[in-house]
Amino acid sequence: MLSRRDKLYTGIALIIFLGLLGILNNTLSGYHMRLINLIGINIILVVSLNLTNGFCGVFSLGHAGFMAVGAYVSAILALPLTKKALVLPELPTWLGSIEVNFLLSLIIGGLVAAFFALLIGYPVLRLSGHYLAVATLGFLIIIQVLITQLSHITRGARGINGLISYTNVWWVWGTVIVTIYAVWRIVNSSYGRGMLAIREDDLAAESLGINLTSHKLLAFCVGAFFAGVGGALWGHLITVVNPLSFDSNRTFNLVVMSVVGGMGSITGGVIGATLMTIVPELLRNLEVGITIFGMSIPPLYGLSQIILAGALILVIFFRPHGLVGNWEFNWNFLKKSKNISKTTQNL
Amino acid sequence: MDTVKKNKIVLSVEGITKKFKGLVAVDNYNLQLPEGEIIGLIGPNGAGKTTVFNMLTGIFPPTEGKIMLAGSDITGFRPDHIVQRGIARTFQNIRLFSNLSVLENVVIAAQIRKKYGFISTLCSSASFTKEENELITKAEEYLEALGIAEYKEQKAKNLAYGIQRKLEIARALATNPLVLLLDEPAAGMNPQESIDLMHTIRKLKDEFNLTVILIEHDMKVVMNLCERLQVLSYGKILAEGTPEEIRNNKLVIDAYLGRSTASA
Amino acid sequence: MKKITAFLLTLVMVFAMAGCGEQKDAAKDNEAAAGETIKVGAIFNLTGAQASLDGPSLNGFKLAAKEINAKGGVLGKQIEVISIDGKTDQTSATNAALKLAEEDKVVAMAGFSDSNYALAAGPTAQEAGIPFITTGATLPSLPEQVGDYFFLAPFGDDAQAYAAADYAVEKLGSKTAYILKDTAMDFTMNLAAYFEERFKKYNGEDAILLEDTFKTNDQDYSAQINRLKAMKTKPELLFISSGPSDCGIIVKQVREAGIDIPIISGDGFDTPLLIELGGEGANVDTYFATHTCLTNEKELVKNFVTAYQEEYSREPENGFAALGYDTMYLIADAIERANSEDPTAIRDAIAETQGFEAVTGTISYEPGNRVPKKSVSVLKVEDGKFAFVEEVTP
Amino acid sequence: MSGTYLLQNLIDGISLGSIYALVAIGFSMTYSILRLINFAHGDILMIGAYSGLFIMVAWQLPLWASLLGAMIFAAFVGMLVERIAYRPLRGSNEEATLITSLAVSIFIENLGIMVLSPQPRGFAIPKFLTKLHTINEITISNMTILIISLAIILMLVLTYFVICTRMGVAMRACSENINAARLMGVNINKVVACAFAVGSGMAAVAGIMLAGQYGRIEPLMGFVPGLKAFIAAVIGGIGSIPGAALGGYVLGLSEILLVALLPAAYSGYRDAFVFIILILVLLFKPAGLLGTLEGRKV
Repeated sequence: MLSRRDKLYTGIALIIFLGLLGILNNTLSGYHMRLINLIGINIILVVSLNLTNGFCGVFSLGHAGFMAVGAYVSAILALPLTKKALVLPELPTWLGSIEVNFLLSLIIGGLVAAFFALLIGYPVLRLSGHYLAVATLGFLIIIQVLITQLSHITRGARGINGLISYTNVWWVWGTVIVTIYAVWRIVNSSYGRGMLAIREDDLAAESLGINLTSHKLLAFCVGAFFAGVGGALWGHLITVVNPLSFDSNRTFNLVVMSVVGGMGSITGGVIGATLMTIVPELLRNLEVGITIFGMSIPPLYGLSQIILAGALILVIFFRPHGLVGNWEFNWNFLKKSKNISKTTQNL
Repeated sequence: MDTVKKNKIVLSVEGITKKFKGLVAVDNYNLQLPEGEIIGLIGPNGAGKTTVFNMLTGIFPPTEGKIMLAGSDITGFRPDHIVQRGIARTFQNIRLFSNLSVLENVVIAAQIRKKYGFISTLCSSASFTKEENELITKAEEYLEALGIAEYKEQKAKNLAYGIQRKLEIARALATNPLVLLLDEPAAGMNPQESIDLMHTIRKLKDEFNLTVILIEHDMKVVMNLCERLQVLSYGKILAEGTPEEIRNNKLVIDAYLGRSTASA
Repeated sequence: MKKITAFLLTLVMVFAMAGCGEQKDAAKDNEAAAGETIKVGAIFNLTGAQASLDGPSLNGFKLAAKEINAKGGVLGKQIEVISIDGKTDQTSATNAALKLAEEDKVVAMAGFSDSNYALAAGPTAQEAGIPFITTGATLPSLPEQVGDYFFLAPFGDDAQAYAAADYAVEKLGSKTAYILKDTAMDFTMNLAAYFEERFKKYNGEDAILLEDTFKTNDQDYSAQINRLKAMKTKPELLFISSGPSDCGIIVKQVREAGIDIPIISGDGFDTPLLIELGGEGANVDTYFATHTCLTNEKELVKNFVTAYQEEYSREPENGFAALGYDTMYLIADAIERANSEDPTAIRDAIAETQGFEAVTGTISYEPGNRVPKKSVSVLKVEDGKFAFVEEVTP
Repeated sequence: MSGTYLLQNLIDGISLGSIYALVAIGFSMTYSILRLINFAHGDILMIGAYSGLFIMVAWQLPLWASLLGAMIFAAFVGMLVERIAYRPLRGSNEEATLITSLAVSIFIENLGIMVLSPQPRGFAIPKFLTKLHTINEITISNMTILIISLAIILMLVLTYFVICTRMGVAMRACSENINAARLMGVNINKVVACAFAVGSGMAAVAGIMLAGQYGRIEPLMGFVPGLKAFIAAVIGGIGSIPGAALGGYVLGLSEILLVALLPAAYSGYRDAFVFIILILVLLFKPAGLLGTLEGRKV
């Protein structure tokens, strides 16, 4: 629970931030805005992944699978009818004859992803540790195969293209705010404390009356919901989705972002997603050939990935729990007195 | 004995048995526990005491037998359901949520009775805020009761051993149990701390109207605290009776007590 | 904790400043340099799974630029190729296209051998109003899907699949066929579909006896081959729709299993790997339809192969190298004809290209069609080499 | 469906399974000691295959020498990776080591692309290995025979090593309880280095077998077998060496047999079916086929 003062600060910060976004949106180039949007989408994905993997300790590698579900559902639903007839002529008629607005398609995409999470989670969440990781990775691959094979709905390997680029800075950052708010509410409630308890010691948690299955499922489904929404936003940013868009590399990327920032913290998710989106883009600048004293060094493609990997290892060496660990951002640094606030606040 | 007879039986255990791959860990364990009693469960290491607790709390379902709590059958229930029905416990090797604060540890236990739903969590509704505040107040009360309120902001893993033990008891109490199972609460404590603990448990029993089962190796604690004792050996009940009776039981002295009373 | 916050904030700020500073400088440079060179963007997947196709394409592309510059460039200016790695990732591909369009202000872009990535980057170029020519993606509907700034340098899948089917029916006399296709690739799925359509047109609906599938990099095809061996009526032709990475292994395993039926395919087979990996097996009745035959005696082809060898000290790895080379020349030709650096003028000039002689055949765009009408070469493996069989325009 | 058809597919499945088993064993060895999911294991396989090719082509040495050389080189690389990237994190949380191994994998793969070029290369094996035997319409190449028998031999050697040598015993002790082993005077660094060396050596053999069977190597060739090894190790019971071998065979056989026994239209669903089987195995045996469930200690 936030104190009055904290609510005020948060509100002011939000207004300043949104104003800043508005200014940037009008001044920055499309390329830079694209990066800002990608940062936002990654924040949505990583913060929701942190709810499952970090707060609840259910180490899932299936996040890209939920992204895929959300992206495809939303793509099929939001595609204009004229295009749908052209691109997806084999759709079942009820699906081929509806066109929903973008917001609704995002929500439905998220809900379907959450439904898949429920289906797969119910049997699989009784596993733990690496067994669970492999099972969720399996889910991702099954989804990929299904998308590839059910070509009358998904166009198979060809993917669905020509999506309208609905995704803009307001959609993305609006969803970022909703995601962070929702995860923050959950974490600071009995549900979130139950998840934390399960992460710390599932047996003790169960012996204190916490229903393991329902808490894990909740974390998994909420994570999947936002992954689905994030995937849908991504699809409508890139304007084309295909099975290869959501492979194990994407899951691994998200896990890397989450661990680098700090798994057990919303702040960590935000920082990890931001850094790991910007840094590779900046490193691109190293991949141009240079000419020094008449000697030309050809561009070394792959260099940026190598540097990134090295940096990643260094970060983990010095901060194995990520840059911020379990720490959450708060306004206490603005306070002069040293005593910590009365209640257990995480934000 | 007369006072005991008057009270109604809160926990009744009939012949529970636990086999692990053919090995019989607990064989035909019986217990009739009247309300408000403190019963001690003693016996050498590996006698099956903790297994009895694990069966009572649902961690291992018993292979055979029946467990009745306040008149209803809870045999084979999941641990979280059993706590909700009213059996709470502590663990032999402390199992706190070590990265969470002391207060959070207790709030997690207290929230067993929370009523608000998922939607009011997301909306941060009035009922949510009210209940959350109540939970925190309640948790603070339990911390006060065990005299560890001053540590509430600290992470559980940073506490001294004795305080961790107390926190575990506070946490179990916060589930508002009918029956409290304490698994070696005095282990690792010095004599003065043990005596303090004894007083605390007696006080809690009266304050919260508890019924207690206690596993303990410290004979001073057991003999002073318990109204009745059960001695377990090789998974079987070797003897049962008042501390006085047990102290003089030949079988018990041979199997177990002889050594420890001699050394005590 | 405060320290960490401070540290992180500094870090973010440093990165932000580094980023902004760098890009601003680059932007300034661009404006200053705008008069000196003509910038052409190249987005190829130089790392990741597509690297083996796109790498040679970029080499060919750069080689052509070098040759053009040596001869004085276009419109009296040097061509500057700005190449960005697409990393075999759609996000990176679109970022790269945006960067080229907005930061580097290129006048045209080229790249990609796979439609998945062309479909991601193409719309970005389309929106920015910059012509994009895909060097190697052969999906015929691509220009229609992306828009009027998008062109194919190679022929479409339909052309090569028809050529293969025609050859099989007319010259090999095949009446029945078996199809093995890669379901993980857009290209292989289309190729198989076009082949099937044409083959059925000749030999009737039941001409395809069995259709089996695999996925890129499966590496082991024994189950499919065992099924093929167990077929009651043996097909007279195997159509194997695979990409370059799989074709050699498939041919090898098919032949090792003792199956000697003629194999035919599309430009996915146009790779030295077919012979290198297919070994003896590839020498047995293996045909494919592709862009050009690099052992062709044509002047243009010979010059390209020699120049490539000189520049990179190796033979062109595959047909995609030639396609990259042609695309650069195609762009340069259009700029020359447009007599302008304006992307729209260049686009119009590309669309009007007629009879442009290239290594991979003559390129002409018919009005409204941005897939070129090009001849298809049918090749055969003979004594461990590709041998030219015939050139057709289906 | 004829008997020969089934038998042929069985042989092919065992051959593929042998390769998975070899990779999975190495994967499982390092896991059992360090609880480390080593995603870079597949890339060690790639390094092994490339060094094998180099020895055969540059030095014109026979296959056995290239196998041996590749094993030694891969073992060295494996130990180097452990020393540089994993040792500083010993005892750290699982996520940290997981991410480090992912980073190592990205590092090696891209270094491979830079140094070795992304172009696939042919991997020619000596002629006698490509010779085919046909018995009753069942074809089997000398290469397949070599793969199957080499896998068995290596597993026997490994079994001897683990059971009978001092280092093997120390290794088993570490996998039971690394802290207890340390207290008993086992030199943990040595044991871990040895596990990495042995595991990487086996991966190198698998790499050469894979390259020999399919005739092709490329810098990214390790990713899929690495992932499959992880899966095989989990099916068998992660950390159990016989389990990893069994898991490898189960995976190889199910990949081949699923395609063989299902109608052709379902070939594309292979990976989905493989994973459904995997998930089912885990649901009924949550610790894998041969794994022991680390019981809930109370």
